[in-house]
Amino acid sequence: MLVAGRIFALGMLIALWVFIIGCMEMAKKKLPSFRKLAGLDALPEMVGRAAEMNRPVHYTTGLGELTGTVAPQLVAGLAVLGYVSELAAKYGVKIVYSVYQAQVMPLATEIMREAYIRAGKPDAFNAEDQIRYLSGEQFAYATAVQGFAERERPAANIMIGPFYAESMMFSETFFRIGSIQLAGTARGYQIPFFAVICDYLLIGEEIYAAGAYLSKDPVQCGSIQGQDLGKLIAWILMFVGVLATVAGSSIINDLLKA
Amino acid sequence: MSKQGTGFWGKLEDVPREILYAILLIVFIIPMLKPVGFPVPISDAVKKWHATIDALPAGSAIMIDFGYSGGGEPELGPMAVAVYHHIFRKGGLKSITMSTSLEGPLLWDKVIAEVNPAKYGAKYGVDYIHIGYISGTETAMAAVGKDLRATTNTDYKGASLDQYPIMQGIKDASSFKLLICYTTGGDQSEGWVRQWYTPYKTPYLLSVIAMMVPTMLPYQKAGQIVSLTSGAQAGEMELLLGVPARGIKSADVITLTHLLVFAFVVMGNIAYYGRKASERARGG
Amino acid sequence: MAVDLASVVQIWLAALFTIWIYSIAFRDNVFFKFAEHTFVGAAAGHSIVYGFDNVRRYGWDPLTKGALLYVVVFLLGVILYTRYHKKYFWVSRFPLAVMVGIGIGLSMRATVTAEFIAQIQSTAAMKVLGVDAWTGFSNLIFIIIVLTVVYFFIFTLPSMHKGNLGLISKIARFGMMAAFGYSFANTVLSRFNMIFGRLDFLMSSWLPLPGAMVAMPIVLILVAYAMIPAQKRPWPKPGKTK
Amino acid sequence: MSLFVRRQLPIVLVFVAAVLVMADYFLKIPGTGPVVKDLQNWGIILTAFSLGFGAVNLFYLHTRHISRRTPGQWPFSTWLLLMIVVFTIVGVTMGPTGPQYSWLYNSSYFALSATVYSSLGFYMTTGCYRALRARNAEAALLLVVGAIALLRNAPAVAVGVPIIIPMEAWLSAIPTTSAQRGIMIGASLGAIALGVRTMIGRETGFLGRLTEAERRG
Repeated sequence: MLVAGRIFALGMLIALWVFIIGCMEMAKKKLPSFRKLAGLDALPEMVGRAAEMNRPVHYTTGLGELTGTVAPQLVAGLAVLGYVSELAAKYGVKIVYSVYQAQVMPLATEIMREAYIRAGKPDAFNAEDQIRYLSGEQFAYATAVQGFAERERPAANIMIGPFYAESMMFSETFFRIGSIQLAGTARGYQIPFFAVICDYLLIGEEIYAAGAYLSKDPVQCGSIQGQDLGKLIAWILMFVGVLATVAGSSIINDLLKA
Repeated sequence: MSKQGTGFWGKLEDVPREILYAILLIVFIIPMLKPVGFPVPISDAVKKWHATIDALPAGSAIMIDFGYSGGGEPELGPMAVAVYHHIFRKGGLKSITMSTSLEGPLLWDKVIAEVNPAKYGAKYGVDYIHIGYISGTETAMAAVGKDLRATTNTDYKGASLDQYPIMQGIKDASSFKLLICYTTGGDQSEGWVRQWYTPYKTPYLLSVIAMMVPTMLPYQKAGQIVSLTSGAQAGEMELLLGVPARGIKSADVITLTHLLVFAFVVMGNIAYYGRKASERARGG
Repeated sequence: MAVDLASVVQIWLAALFTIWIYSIAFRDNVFFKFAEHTFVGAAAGHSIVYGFDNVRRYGWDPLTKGALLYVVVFLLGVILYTRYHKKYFWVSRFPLAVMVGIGIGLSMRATVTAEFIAQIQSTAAMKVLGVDAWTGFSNLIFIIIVLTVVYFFIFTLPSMHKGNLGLISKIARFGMMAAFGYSFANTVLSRFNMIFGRLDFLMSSWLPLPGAMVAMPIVLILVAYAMIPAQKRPWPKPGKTK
Repeated sequence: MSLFVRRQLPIVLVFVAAVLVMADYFLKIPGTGPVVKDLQNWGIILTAFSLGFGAVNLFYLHTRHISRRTPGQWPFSTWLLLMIVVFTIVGVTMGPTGPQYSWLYNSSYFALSATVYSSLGFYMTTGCYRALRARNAEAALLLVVGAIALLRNAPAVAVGVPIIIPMEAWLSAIPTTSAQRGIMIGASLGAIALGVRTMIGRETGFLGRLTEAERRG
């Protein structure tokens, strides 16, 4: 009944399902702890700098929809938005969130309002001024963000989410006006631009970890823990496989081909 | 974050972008007006691609995906043209094309007009055909791989496939000896590995825009792609085949503009370190 | 050069759109906005045209030839559009669920092989000994980078990154930075090829046409004028066009 | 309609479709082959139907601009909707590969789509000049690798300084491929996890708007 050559793959897939679902269940009881994320550690300094300079902080989450395949990146971006808003409220800095997806507006308002409440400054939040829906079209949104950058010269710019071609336009513009920048995306083609231009970087999957860690959502945290187990298995298989190859054995190779 | 500086180094670091753009445009235009004819080396990936098609036995069917959008045309158009020259010149091959990109059919028309298959005695429906845009990307690949004729019964103009001799004996992925994809999208370039190479082990040649090459490299290393080229290498393919066209025309421009960018990087760094040194000298 | 009128108009339109789009690299302006809205509208229209073509060829044709089961697909396809209805938006979830389910099934069954097992296998089979010294060394570097990068992305076991183990993530970051530098250079190549394509079109298709050489400076001046902020230019005043 | 039909049934459908497609690949069960074949062809037709979503969204957004006469926007909105209509009418009535549609495509959409992304080349140039700096060891490595690849991509330089060819080949085959592979292994697990969460109803993005009761349920 099993198809030869696909047995190991099926077994691995089932194992991964078990890890992921199992960890999600476990996370409901106790959240896993996370390693340090260098990019996140830079945020207080960035917001502090904005306070010193008395200039705003700009935040945006790129394109994509909450219903598409990049939704998890958007969700991660929104989780970090909550944390940055709280920092901004504490430091008394204005944070402006540029929105591409109209559907995100109510969710973002809720997230930012809660952040201001946590910081003890609910009155300082002004949704209309701070959450700006720009456009649902890529380049209109991109030019609007650039226009904002030129006019208001924010001290810090934070971009976390699914970014496409606008990544280069944003990072170059904010760099030019002297903003300190943190960027993160799991869209592989765009990471290099962020790596070249931005001061701090969340690389690929790091944004999911950042989002899960900050939101404390058991589904997200558990899912990441389950994936980590998968990575551990990959690591061990490669490590043992390399040693086996050195020793002249193809045991791992044969296993993987099963 | 840029540090707006003053003084000579600071100014050099802060050259207005309009000036940088203007220099770039000039460097683009000069070699277009006065072609230099710089030499072009032919890389191993292009040779391997060429050899793979050369080694196909007569009568082999090739599945070709026109999976790129208009943005990739300057790179992938010339590549597709050169490869068609090769296929038609070799003769005896059946190239069946589909599109996983919405713009594919219209871009294919452009390419065919440029190749002029009649020059090689190749006929539509006998030596080559386009079976149309099929939506769903990976779903389309999987469906065509499983049973092509259950997915579509018409070519891209809506004419019945039954009338074309090229379609005789074409059933599913196993009917094809080679898979070629030109694309600007990761869904396509990776999708064919997942939906065709993985289940059917069809040898796979891939040409993408240069910026996508790095993300596709691991597949090539693992043997899932026979040869991975970028559309920017179209000029090399043209040279190898002796059909110089649009690809080779860009070689001069690409050489000079790349040298310019290299100079920009060097200058930018000199200005950066110059400013740092002068700041240190002034204030410590 | 003998070209028919339709082609001439086509080349002129394409040339104007090209220049207008490029103007965004300098400043936002009304011509760019016009070209951009044309682009968005055309893209949406193009999707409808090919969506319609596909529905007709892969759905309607078999249905009219007697495959009656396709009635169900047509119904499902139509109810996809209930997502815009205030009350019955949830009905669209059923066809969407079918699409999502197929997508997940296709992706998962192949991803585990193509992007997980095959990559592990290819790494594990690399030879460090028994090959020439340079290849062995290169392969060793390769293996180290793969292992450290995978390690870098393990998040929930913080003890794996404490103390001296932090070095592993450092190596990973160096490996990735090298890859990003390489990608960046390739992107420059792609973008420049695209610019070349458009400039080549302007210079070899548009400029040879009668009148184009005269029109070009006029077009450029108009675009430059449109970049001046509305308050600062003598005409038109803000509120009229912008 | 009950919460089950609205919220749970779609997830059940996702689960069943996904399991069928996977079973067809991993197991030899008589009967699944033809079912999955039909399912995939249905998927193609449904995707084709969904290609109109973009236009409907634009229609909603821009009719609002037009009816409110949003300053500086509504004339463009009108033009945008007109473009959708013109493309649709020409393409549907005269055929998507006919000479009329082909003319329309080449004079507008093709020129625009080819130009839009190439305009990023300008940003990249200034980015190279201003930002590609050897600020620290990591950035220096990025810069050196990038510079070598840049030079190799200039065909004449590679001919003049042939040493650059093996250098670039090594950078591509060793550090770039290996780092990308590491990222790929991680990302593949991310894709699988996303699939699992969707199949068991923990990732409900595709359901679209959720009512208050559904969010709790």
